[in-house]
Amino acid sequence: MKQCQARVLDLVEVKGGFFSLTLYEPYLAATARPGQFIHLRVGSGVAPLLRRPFSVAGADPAKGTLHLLFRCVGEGTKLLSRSREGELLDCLGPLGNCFISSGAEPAVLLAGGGGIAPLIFLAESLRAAGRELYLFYGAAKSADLLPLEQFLSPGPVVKYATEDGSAGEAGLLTAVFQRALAAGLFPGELFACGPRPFLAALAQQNQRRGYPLQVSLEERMACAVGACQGCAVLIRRNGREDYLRVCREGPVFQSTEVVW
Amino acid sequence: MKQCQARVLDLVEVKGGFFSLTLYEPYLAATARPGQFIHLRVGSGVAPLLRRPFSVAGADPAKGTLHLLFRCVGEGTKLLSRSREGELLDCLGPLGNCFISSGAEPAVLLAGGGGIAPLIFLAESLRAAGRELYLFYGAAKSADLLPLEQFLSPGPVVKYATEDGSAGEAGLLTAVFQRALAAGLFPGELFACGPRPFLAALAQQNQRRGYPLQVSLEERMACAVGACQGCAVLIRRNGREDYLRVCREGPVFQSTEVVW
Amino acid sequence: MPFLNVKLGPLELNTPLLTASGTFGFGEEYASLMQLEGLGGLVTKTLTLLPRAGNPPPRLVETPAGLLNAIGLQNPGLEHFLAAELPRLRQWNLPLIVSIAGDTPEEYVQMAEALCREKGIAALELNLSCPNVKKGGVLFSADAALLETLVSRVRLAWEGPLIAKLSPNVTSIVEAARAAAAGGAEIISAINTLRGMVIDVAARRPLLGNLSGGLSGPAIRPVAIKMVYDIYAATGLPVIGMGGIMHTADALQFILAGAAAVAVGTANFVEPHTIPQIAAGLHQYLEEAGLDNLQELVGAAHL
Amino acid sequence: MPFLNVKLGPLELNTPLLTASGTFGFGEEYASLMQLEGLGGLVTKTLTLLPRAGNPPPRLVETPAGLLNAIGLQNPGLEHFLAAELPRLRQWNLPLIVSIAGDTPEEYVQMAEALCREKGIAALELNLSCPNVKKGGVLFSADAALLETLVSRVRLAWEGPLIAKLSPNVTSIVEAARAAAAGGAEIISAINTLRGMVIDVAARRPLLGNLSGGLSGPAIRPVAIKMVYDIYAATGLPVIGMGGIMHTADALQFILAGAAAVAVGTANFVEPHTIPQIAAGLHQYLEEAGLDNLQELVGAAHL
Ligand SMILES: Cc1cc2nc3c(=O)[nH]c(=O)nc-3n(C[C@H](O)[C@H](O)[C@H](O)COP(=O)(O)OP(=O)(O)OC[C@H]3O[C@@H](n4cnc5c(N)ncnc54)[C@H](O)[C@@H]3O)c2cc1C
Ligand SMILES: Cc1cc2nc3c(=O)[nH]c(=O)nc-3n(C[C@H](O)[C@H](O)[C@H](O)COP(=O)(O)OP(=O)(O)OC[C@H]3O[C@@H](n4cnc5c(N)ncnc54)[C@H](O)[C@@H]3O)c2cc1C
Ligand SMILES: Cc1cc2nc3c(=O)[nH]c(=O)nc-3n(C[C@H](O)[C@H](O)[C@H](O)COP(=O)(O)O)c2cc1C
Ligand SMILES: Cc1cc2nc3c(=O)[nH]c(=O)nc-3n(C[C@H](O)[C@H](O)[C@H](O)COP(=O)(O)O)c2cc1C
Ligand code: FES
Ligand code: FES
Repeated sequence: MKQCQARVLDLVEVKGGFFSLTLYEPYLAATARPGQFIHLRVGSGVAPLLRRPFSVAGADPAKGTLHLLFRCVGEGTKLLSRSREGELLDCLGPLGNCFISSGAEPAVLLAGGGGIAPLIFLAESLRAAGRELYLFYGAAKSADLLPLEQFLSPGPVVKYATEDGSAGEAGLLTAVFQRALAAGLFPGELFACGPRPFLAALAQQNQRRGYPLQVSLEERMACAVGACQGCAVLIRRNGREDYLRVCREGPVFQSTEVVW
Repeated sequence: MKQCQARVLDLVEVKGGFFSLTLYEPYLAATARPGQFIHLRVGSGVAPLLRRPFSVAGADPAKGTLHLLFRCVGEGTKLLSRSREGELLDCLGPLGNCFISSGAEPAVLLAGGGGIAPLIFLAESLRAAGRELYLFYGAAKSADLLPLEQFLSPGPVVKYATEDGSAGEAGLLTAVFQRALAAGLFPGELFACGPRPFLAALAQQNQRRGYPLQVSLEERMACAVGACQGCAVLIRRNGREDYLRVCREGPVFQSTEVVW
Repeated sequence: MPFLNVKLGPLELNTPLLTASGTFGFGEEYASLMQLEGLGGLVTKTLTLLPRAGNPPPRLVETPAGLLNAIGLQNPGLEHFLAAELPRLRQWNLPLIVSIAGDTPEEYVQMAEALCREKGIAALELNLSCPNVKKGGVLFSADAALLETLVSRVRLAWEGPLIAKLSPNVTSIVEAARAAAAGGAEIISAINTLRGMVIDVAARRPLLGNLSGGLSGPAIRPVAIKMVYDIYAATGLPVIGMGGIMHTADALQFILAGAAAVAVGTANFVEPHTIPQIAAGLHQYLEEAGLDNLQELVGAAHL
Repeated sequence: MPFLNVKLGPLELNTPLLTASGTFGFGEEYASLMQLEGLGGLVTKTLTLLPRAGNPPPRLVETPAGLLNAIGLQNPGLEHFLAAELPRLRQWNLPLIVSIAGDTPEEYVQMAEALCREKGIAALELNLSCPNVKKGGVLFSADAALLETLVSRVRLAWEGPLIAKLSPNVTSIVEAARAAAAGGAEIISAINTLRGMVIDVAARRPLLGNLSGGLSGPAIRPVAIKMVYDIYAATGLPVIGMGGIMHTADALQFILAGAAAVAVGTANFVEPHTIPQIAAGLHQYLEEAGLDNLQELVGAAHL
């Protein structure tokens, strides 16, 4: 983990409100693992005051580049969406732990809404390792889905789902996934990221079947390095419940150890 | 006085840290008088929180344009200096009273540093009325002086002064002006704008000679429309001292009524 | 179209959006910029018995997301108000709330008596953030017994709705609210400004002419919301909430915390149309939420 | 090269820049990002006698120019600190200030006794922003008599420099400072966070898991400066000033107001190098001002 100045190489609005940001920072590009994130300084004033955390959506150690995907939801992301090419962004990273694959096939990735970013990085890295991959990607409506073909190399089977049926299969992502399981999909391991209710539902459903499921959690962060205890989530380990830090012990946890 | 949306037509850095801003806003252009100011919203967030006041440095009712000159000194002016062409700036104006000329010749204008903006507007308007004009313009050093030929039509006699002698006559503007008086200048009336110590010294010097002297004062402002009483200056009128509002009863006062 | 009208004990307002005392003068300045009829009510600059010259400049300085002011209650005094301002204020068809302050309880009472004789005043607001000169400079808001006595004496002199505006610079604003209610105030205004100071590093002395001042604006909003929440939880009294309201969501935070009405102060300086904009925003929120009236939301965050 | 060393009663520091309790953990996390030796001293996260689990999430929310937190004193407890953290902390060549809190005076005393037996602790800081559970939840900082008794009992148990860290949520922080001094504290830390709350408008309930929290950051700086100014003026005690320090000029405001040292909290999260940057800034300021040492500036705004 280091404090770095990452250069903005490219910033494009992929879709209304969704941005793709490519940064040049060789250290981060070389060291970031799928599931990890960086803590970015947006602006230089007192509002927004805190840094903002973003998952690494891709890294190319050869080129020294790092890829982020973010959605404009407030002041911080608005400012970030106005960065200019060549500008330096102050960031801390790579932060947190990462997804760890057991190698069991096929790997099934489940992304709810904004949770797609780290799973794109994971998908690329598993694909590069020659793994068989399924990626389920759901959102409320078609406008909230990113066109994955822009970020993913061909290979993984991608299934889209929207709650209102405006794209892909209609229904909650959990339901769409259930149907796939019922239709004969046998996951070797599961990786999920997205809103907490989605992850909780997934964990609940999975309890019976018991596939190994790793979930990436989010919490509001201040320091993002483990110093402030601000990003606590309740985790059951070794028979006791403790507040662990999403920024240090996480963001990736076993679904069975999270106290939902 | 109205709340208007002024369009940025042109923004150039005249000199290190000094900006010239041309706005399109026909109502302001038609109604603003020399000495008046506008209250500009910079940014849309909570920091900077308050609007920022700027003197009108020129107005062209025919074209519907308004001219401002400002110096980058903090967050607000930094943001303003990054405005883009075509952007709309929210402003209140025109605000305050204005310089009133008695017609006595020649009119002598004295600008200390940033105080030049309203005097440029005044000079242009007196010149258009065919008045004989002297403009004394002083600053600490050459780098703090604007090239007036860019903003003033030919006509007025311009005298530059710098404290360190790096441009124009060496010395404080008050001293340079004293020398001009000693050398035979007989002002009909005086108009001054600049830092308070400069205005106070000028008023003090002028006490003996008693030329009519109008000074434009600055105070930190919140509302700029007279509602908050925040911009008070102590003024002696009709035998009593009262705190009057720079934004309403001012910014222009008779030097003799200011309690320096 | 959902309703924005609210009832604060004996005070009924068509919309819950008031101007905060001292930030809207006597309305005249803003009258040329906006329709004053769009306001839920106008709270005047605080008046004192005699005119006050106010503090030496500078009186203002911007702070991070805040404004520090030390106006020093500059005002033309009660007599001038009654003669020159009140008749004009009456012409706008607008609930008028008159804010008063004194150095002693007697001054409050004297003013309340004079105002009680006037028509067209919807409510009286006691600015209790001043120190009592007779009691060695103790803040009226800081001493429960003093506060209760003061309010009860004003209560005898004033027949209409009575609002106690409390200072946040106390250990327990709930205790102050209870004392004000015990004294006979039906409504609590919270909060006035937080005490603050800025040092001019170049000059190496306090920046304000008065050395210190009162902090307002978004910076203090979380403090204000907590106090409104606490007063509502502990007393159930109708509260006029204020402190850093800039947008609809901010006003909703106060209402959900327990404010039956809110006041906008510093934001007027930034955007004179803040109040009408929030009124429109509240309408929209209620419609989208399928609610008939705002009253249902008051204190809803306590459930 | 001007000197930044300062003397706070019995406590001497090479530079006046400390970490604020709870914002730097036990130093470990930031050790990989910066040279801890650049700090004037490290103040630990507040410890309690027994481990604390802390508050349910969310524990943080950004506010205008501020941060609202409700960590709930999550910490591993004194025993674990002595066994696992203290030995590591001792290795850095750095003044170590241990912050402690308790639900009762007895807990403070017990911890002070245990810490007094340890080497390598430069000072003890009493976090007095907690409510006393035995006395019905009264804030230690809010009751002068309670505060004085507590401090005087700790004083008997702890031989080194003793710092009382006061809560700003009181009517008079000066009174609290006087009580702490009467009890035997040589140094005052001011201020801890202001009580605050944010309502989640969508959910219509308080956003933090703990409902309310403590406000820090630039938003509260003017409040903190005023309190430091007042404590210095009234008591002359050495003060560690804090609240919203982000840059050199902010630190200078506190020093001019009377702080002999300052602490940086929230800013560490924004820029981990805040303290070394301010140290460099202070050097530059002193050089440009032609001053030999910082001590000359302490309280200079009072002249
Ligand atoms: C480990 C981690 C990785 C993340 N990765 C990504 C990513 O790859 N792409 C992406 O678009 N976003 C990501 N996020 C979320 C991102 O950090 C927030 O969207 C961003 O901080 C919002 O900043 P803002 O100033 O624009 O919005 P704000 O004004 O701060 O907030 C806008 C809205 O988002 C909510 N919000 C903000 N931060 C959080 C949070 N941490 N948890 C829950 N709600 C929050 C606010 O309550 C508010 O409703 C990640 C968050 C974490 C903790
Ligand atoms: C009536 C009036 C007319 C003005 N006309 C012009 C103009 O034509 N051109 C121009 O460049 N500036 C003008 N100013 C000054 C201008 O308003 C300030 O420079 C601006 O507000 C600074 O904003 P900022 O956010 O960049 O700096 P800030 O960060 O707010 O302040 C930067 C520095 O300037 C000081 N400062 C800010 N405002 C004032 C003030 N009102 N009085 C004294 N000191 C202050 C601050 O203390 C600080 O040291 C005028 C001011 C007034 C009151
Ligand atoms: C410039 C200014 C003047 C004020 N004058 C008064 C006053 O005369 N009487 C009063 O009760 N409150 C006064 N206040 C406090 C406000 O009414 C309000 O309580 C406080 O500013 C918090 O609200 P805000 O953050 O929306 O401004 C004043 C505030 C400001 C900013
Ligand atoms: C996340 C966080 C945790 C804190 N924890 C403690 C604590 O454990 N003990 C304490 O005395 N103060 C604690 N504080 C208060 C700080 O030490 C400091 O007094 C306050 O934040 C003001 O300084 P700042 O504005 O620089 O952050 C905490 C502050 C924050 C932001
Ligand atoms: S954000 Fe500070 S510990 Fe995780
Ligand atoms: S700035 Fe408000 S009265 Fe002048």
